[in-house]
Amino acid sequence: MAFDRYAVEQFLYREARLADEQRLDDWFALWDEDALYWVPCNEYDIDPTRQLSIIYDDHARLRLRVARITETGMAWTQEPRSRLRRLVSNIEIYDHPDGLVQTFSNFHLTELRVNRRDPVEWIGRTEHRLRPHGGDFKLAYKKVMLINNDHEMTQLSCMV
Amino acid sequence: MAFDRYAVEQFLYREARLADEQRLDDWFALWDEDALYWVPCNEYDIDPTRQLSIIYDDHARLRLRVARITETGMAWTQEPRSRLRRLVSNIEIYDHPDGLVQTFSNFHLTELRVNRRDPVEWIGRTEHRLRPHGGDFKLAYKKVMLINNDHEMTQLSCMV
Amino acid sequence: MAFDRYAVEQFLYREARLADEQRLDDWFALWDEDALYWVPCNEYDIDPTRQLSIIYDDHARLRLRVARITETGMAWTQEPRSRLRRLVSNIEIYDHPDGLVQTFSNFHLTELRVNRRDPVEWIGRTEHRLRPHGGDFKLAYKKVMLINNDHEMTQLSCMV
Amino acid sequence: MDMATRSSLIDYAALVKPDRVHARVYTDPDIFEDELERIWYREWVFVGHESEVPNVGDYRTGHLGKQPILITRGRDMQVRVLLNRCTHRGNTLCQARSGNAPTFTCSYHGWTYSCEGDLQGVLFREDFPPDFRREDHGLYRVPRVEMYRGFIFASLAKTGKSLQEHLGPAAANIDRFCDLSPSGEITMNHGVYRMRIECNWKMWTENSVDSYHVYQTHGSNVYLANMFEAKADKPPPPPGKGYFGLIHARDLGNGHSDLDMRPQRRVTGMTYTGEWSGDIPESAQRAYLDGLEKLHGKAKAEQILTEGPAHTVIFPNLFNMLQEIRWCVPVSVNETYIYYAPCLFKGAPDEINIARLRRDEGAYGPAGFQLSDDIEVWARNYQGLQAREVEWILMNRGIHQPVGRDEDGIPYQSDLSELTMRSQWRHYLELMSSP
Amino acid sequence: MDMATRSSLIDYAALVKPDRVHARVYTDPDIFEDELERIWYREWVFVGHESEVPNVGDYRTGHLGKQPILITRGRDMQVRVLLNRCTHRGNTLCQARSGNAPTFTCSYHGWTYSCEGDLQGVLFREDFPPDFRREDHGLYRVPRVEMYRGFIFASLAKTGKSLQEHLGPAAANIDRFCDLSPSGEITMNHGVYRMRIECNWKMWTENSVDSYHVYQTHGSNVYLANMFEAKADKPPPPPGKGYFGLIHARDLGNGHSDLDMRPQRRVTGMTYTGEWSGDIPESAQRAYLDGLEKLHGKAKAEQILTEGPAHTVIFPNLFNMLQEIRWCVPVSVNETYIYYAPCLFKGAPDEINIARLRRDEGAYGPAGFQLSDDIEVWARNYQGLQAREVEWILMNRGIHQPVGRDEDGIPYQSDLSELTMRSQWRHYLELMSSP
Amino acid sequence: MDMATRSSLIDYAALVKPDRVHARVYTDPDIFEDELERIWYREWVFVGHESEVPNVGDYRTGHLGKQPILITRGRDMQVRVLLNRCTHRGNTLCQARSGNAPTFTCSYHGWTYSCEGDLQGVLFREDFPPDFRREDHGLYRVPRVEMYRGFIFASLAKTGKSLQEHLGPAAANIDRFCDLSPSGEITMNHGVYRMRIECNWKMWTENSVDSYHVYQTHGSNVYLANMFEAKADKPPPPPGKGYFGLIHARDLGNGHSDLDMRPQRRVTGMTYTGEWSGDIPESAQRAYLDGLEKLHGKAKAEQILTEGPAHTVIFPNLFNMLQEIRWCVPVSVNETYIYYAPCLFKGAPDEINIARLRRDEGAYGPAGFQLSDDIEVWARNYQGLQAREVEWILMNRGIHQPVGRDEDGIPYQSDLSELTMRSQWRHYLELMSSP
Ligand code: FES
Ligand code: FES
Ligand code: FES
Ligand SMILES: [Fe+3]
Ligand SMILES: [Fe+3]
Ligand SMILES: [Fe+3]
Repeated sequence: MAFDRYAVEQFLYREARLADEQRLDDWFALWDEDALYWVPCNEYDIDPTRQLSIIYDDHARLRLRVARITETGMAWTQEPRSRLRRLVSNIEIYDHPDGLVQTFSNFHLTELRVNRRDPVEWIGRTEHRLRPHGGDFKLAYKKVMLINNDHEMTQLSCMV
Repeated sequence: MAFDRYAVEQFLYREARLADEQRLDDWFALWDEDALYWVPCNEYDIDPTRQLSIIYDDHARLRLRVARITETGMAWTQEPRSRLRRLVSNIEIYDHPDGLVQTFSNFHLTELRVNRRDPVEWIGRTEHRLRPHGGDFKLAYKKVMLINNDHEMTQLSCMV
Repeated sequence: MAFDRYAVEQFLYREARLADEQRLDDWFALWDEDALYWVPCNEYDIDPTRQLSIIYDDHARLRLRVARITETGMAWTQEPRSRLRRLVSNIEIYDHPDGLVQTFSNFHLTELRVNRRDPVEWIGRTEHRLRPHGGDFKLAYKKVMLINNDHEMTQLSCMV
Repeated sequence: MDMATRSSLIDYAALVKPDRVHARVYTDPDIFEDELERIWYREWVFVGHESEVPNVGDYRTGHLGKQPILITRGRDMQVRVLLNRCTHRGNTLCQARSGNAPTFTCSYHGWTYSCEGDLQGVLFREDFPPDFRREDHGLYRVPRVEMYRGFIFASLAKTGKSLQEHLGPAAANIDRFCDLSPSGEITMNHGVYRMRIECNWKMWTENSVDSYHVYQTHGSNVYLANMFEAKADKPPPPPGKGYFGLIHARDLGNGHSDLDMRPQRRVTGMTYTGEWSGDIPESAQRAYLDGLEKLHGKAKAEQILTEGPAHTVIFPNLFNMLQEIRWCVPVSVNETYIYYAPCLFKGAPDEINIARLRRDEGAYGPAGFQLSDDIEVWARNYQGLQAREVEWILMNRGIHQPVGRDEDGIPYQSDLSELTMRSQWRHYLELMSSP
Repeated sequence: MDMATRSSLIDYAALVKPDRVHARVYTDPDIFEDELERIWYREWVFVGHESEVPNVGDYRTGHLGKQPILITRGRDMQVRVLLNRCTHRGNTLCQARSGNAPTFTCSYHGWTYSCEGDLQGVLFREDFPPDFRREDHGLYRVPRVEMYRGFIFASLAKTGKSLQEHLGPAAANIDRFCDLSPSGEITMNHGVYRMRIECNWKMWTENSVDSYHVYQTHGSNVYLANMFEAKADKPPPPPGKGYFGLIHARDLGNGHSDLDMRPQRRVTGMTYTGEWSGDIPESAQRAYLDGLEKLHGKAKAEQILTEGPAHTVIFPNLFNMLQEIRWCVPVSVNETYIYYAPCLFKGAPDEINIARLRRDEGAYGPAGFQLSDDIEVWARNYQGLQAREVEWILMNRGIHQPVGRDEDGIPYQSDLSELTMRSQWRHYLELMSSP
Repeated sequence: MDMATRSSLIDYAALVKPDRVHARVYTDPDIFEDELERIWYREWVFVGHESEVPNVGDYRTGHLGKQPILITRGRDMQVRVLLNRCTHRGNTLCQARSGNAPTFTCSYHGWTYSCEGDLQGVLFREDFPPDFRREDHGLYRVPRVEMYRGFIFASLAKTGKSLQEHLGPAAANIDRFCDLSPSGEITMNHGVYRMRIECNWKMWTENSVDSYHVYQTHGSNVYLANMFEAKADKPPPPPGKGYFGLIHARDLGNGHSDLDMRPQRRVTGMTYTGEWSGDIPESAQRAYLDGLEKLHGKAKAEQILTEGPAHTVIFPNLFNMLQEIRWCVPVSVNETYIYYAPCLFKGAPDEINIARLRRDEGAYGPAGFQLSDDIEVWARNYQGLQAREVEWILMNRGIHQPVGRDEDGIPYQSDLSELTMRSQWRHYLELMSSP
């Protein structure tokens, strides 16, 4: 294998930590310019040109998603911020064309809001594609297959 | 240690993935002929000749368990199939007699049914015994200690 | 890095297992004399000289915490004992001053009581500080940042 | 609004008709409350088996309706059913599922009760009024507890029919279950499946004697069986109902009923040993038969083997079949706990008892090839009733056919009549309409 | 207490005033039950779009109020709305969200129904009484189902106003939505956002035509937009309401209303193509316009583009705007399911349809920059009503201003009047107070 | 059914007897609703401490009964209790637990209120009727708010007894708590344990002055303490109740009560400083004592130290003891939120305040060696009441003994009488039976 397993794992953990701790500017800085942040809707695999996604962000829209929370103070879903903590596990790593490293992993993210009695749980599988970049990685692609993407759900305003 | 830790972990992740994605024929193919798939009832450690188990499948019965779902179209608990995703963690690996590799790990499996509002969570600890087999492993034994095996539970039709 | 990643991970898994299986005397034996077992209240980072903690145990008080359960038979919260199982994941490891190894990890602990219908879930992030000790480690410091430490919660009588 | 008022508002005869029942009897929380009062807290209810508390001081906790109970074996070897509630300020006394304890001490203020339920110790007894008598504050004993072959029944009504009267001909079904043991005794302390189902308790009771659902609900098993028989070149059963058509659906009175398979077994020649003969070594089979013959004599033993165990529901909550005792506990109008416990033959060879366990695991329990689908189908049964534009549930199969009397004088129709369920509802209507 | 008694106890006129409503109409479970009876199980309710079941045998499950339904396309190409409930013992028949099936077989006892709802197969039909007729036991067909441009509406009342009467001038709003497609047809089978909101359903209905909330609830979007416009050196909109002040809030009768943006669009010169022109290649724009002109003629096409889609609520549960069809399903007094489905233009270039999807994702859905905040604000709306010391919810904005008639004769006030909500409540009061 | 009707149906005198109460008062949801009306939304209720909002613009959210509140410090330095509910359409205004904000802006339509609750900004004010006056739409101010030594009490009744009248002799207990601070002031802004308990709120209120439960519920602590004392060769306390028997259980009127430990302390010679002396450096102890003597004079200081803090419940929801202020909020008939906050001495050496925190952590909070068991025992208390065949909860300890008057003229019995709880129930019956 062409990848350093430990480095890949630590990148995934770092990404998780930055998202959990709502360090969203730092989290956004992990992304490369050709970013695709994709959360399909209804099914795990859809054709995004004919079917709806929950999130289908390129780099520009992702910047807006982050800025809405960090800059406006009016993203009510995150005012006050949710408390977040996620487990990332079952990491499987593959070589991917163009020198990318592809990983699949499962996650269990708990979201707790100050004005809600019970937490919300976000559970699913993630595909990451990492681009080696100066001894570290840039995030080129993240696809999140939520287990409940075809169930009635509440709002999703944290970075899943 | 006589085992390749990474290979063992990847085997466990693969097993989890095949079960989660309901690729049951592939999952079944992981098992060796002397399979024992055991889910004790009421306690973690029981004498299966005097006490009831939730599952106590040899290879033949396990084949039936899988065929019931994949071939009959009438296993209503899995029509339509559940959506599944599990985290496998805390992997501890030991040498086991007869060249087997023994692992213990904890899991958290979320099951979501199309006709249910809320998911079911299956949580517990698993003992796997793997038999090295041509650069890979065969699954000889899997014992699943469900945390709720003495609590009133719903049906268990996914591969836990 | 000065630490053996695998050994550190296995120590964390062992600690989790001893706590999960309520082998509390063994669990207590993991701790070093200068132990601090800290679960902050209300926020993740507080000044414990001015703000309340949920747990702020030195070695002596921790001994009492364990003895209350193992010796008195009257710690009703643990009579009968809870069933516990936790996933420890996202392990990040750092060198720490004085030769200690510092780790951060996320956990998801499920607690099931015989006289309760539903489990309680404890979720959060843990900082461990381990002191190398004869080929193994001693636990010098454990800080548990519960996601719900500012929410109305039930009693916390297991070792989180 | 108190119970009496609430209940008098419900016209049960308008909801329970001879050939159909109204969906409301399954979904109305007021009716559920009323049932607690008129059925669960008055009638004979199955609560456990004495083999669960074989020794002095043994106990098992559970529920009678929604009330927490404690089944204990006293120093006089008597089995009692006590409310698991301290008489001081009401705390549950015992938390564990089962165990052995000479006394129970309340965790609130330390009052201590004997395993017979007597109040033994009151901390600082001297602070209580002089007319405070420990004798007045023992645990509440369910006033009527009777056993039949180890099956424990309890009734919260101080007076009423005896258990024997209540069981009537259904007692013989319990006999058939126990007589298969070479010692005449079965034990129900080998684990239990605890399950929660998402439906009203009466859907469970009905389903338990509903042979009509086997073809579809358990179609996957039929499918697999046919698949194997086809491969084995075995002759398929008669088309249509197969041998099922020979079964009798019987009305045993008091809401009890069974699916009497004896007519079928006589035709197919199936015997109890034949059911598992493939798996059991010759010697164990022989030892088992010897025991049976020794106990019953050869003729009776053969009859017992041919007739096999009964498949019977004893209203409201006991279901006895094959190797299992099953019972239900109502939780709320839309949730029910069910308990399925395999029973072993005391004194039988291990191989036979192991076969009973393995068979149980294959079909029943949360992961069983049959019960798992029942659990799903029960949930669909309850969900569908939300479609309240359709008001009635049909219960009319075979209602036009004559009701025969079998050799025991028991009313029956051929299997696949809904006679069994109709007998439950007739009794239900009586109980719910009585003053 | 039965529905009639319960309902007659509630004096709705005391709770719904011209300028305010009492918090209890959102929080009282008895009122919720009453609404099911008087609105959801009587009035025309939106249930889906025919493009969801384009082919024979296609089906889609859902709910009409709380009752499970099955929308099917029969072999006669007719769309039916059936209760998803087996007529035998009540089980839900079909579990999947959608699919194609020539028949539906119940998993309990195997009764089989055609996709038109006819009972086709009864296992062991011969066991049922001779007067049992399959024709009497088909799936319950919702008695009145009508479509308008593919929008399917259903009413459980056997008689009543036609859909056309019910829609009245609101039909034209649906026209505006569909006429933007170069084929005149839209398709609603490209996925759907399924969401649960923690509030009473009427809070959703109100909010959908509440333009007052845009400034604050969606302030983050305004903020970001201004930020970008500032950077782009664009002239800011007029101060205060900006161009919003030109919008008309209209009362379309029968509880329907809209925010009519045409007056605003005429002033700003915004046209439908202009809204996305940046993203779409010239050729695709041209092809789209050509299609439109071919269908409607040049003048009408230009009018359509200038007017754009409507923003309209059709009482009680349809909300049609921009590229979306939205509807709600009441779950309980404090929970509502909402479904937001983007519609694509049949026959339009892919680039245009893709742009519709991408726009949808940006603003709506659980992670949309607008809807996510609505979801939070709805929850706060319900939570606040626990402060029951304050009894009233205000609905009086613009109530003092004259109500005009626009060129279509429709009563309106300038935008940012709460006329739209008042028109909902007036209709609500009528429905809830009728005998 | 409205509240008045519902309430008039309940005969509280039949449920609350001098020596026992009926289980229904803890489990009936209608009674819970009635209590909201007659106790929580009428009587003086503890809501917080002014040290939580020391500065202008500070706020803290919470609940008065089930109604969301906002405690604020206005620009006039006055503490107000406002309903956290926008007067426009009812949204909760503020979501955070606490903070500082000069104004509150509603996230729905942007109405803005000052921290005094005045409506300051209405977006597009001009669209509202001319007779719309901002003055009429300020946040609802809880009509009566009074403080006693920083303890904030609120009453939703517009008129009634003053706080001073309400507290009566219980005020002196608050004094004892505060007088231990060398500045005479305590601060309650050092974190708070937020806990949910699975029982009716009155079980918490009772337990708080129930010394009888200490031996068993907290038996693990007694056990460990004895273990250590045995090892330390200390003389064990007198057998039986030990020194507990000296405590007075007092009835302070209006439902308030305490366990007066002063008689015990006088005998054992325990003083407040002695309780922590081991841990605190000499110099800090000296500084603390100096402060106390400076404030109170030597004699009074010594009295304060000897008497120590009170252990008192002020009905319905305040419990003040050792270093803690505790209060409860009713959530539903079977759930209660409880808040336990350690208070520090303003002006005391850090070492002493740290010792207060560490002691708090040892015993209280979700992981405390005492409170964790209380939480479990409360749940068992509620669970047991499902055994409804037993109807009564006993409250008769010591009822036969004479009631004395102590030197302050306050009725008391020796400790381990249930006088304290009986005084709660007598007051409860008065409140619930009043017209
Ligand atoms: S409640 Fe059992 S001893 Fe008081
Ligand atoms: S319930 Fe559908 S076939 Fe019986
Ligand atoms: S609800 Fe607060 S401003 Fe409208
Ligand atoms: Fe079945
Ligand atoms: Fe909105
Ligand atoms: Fe206590």
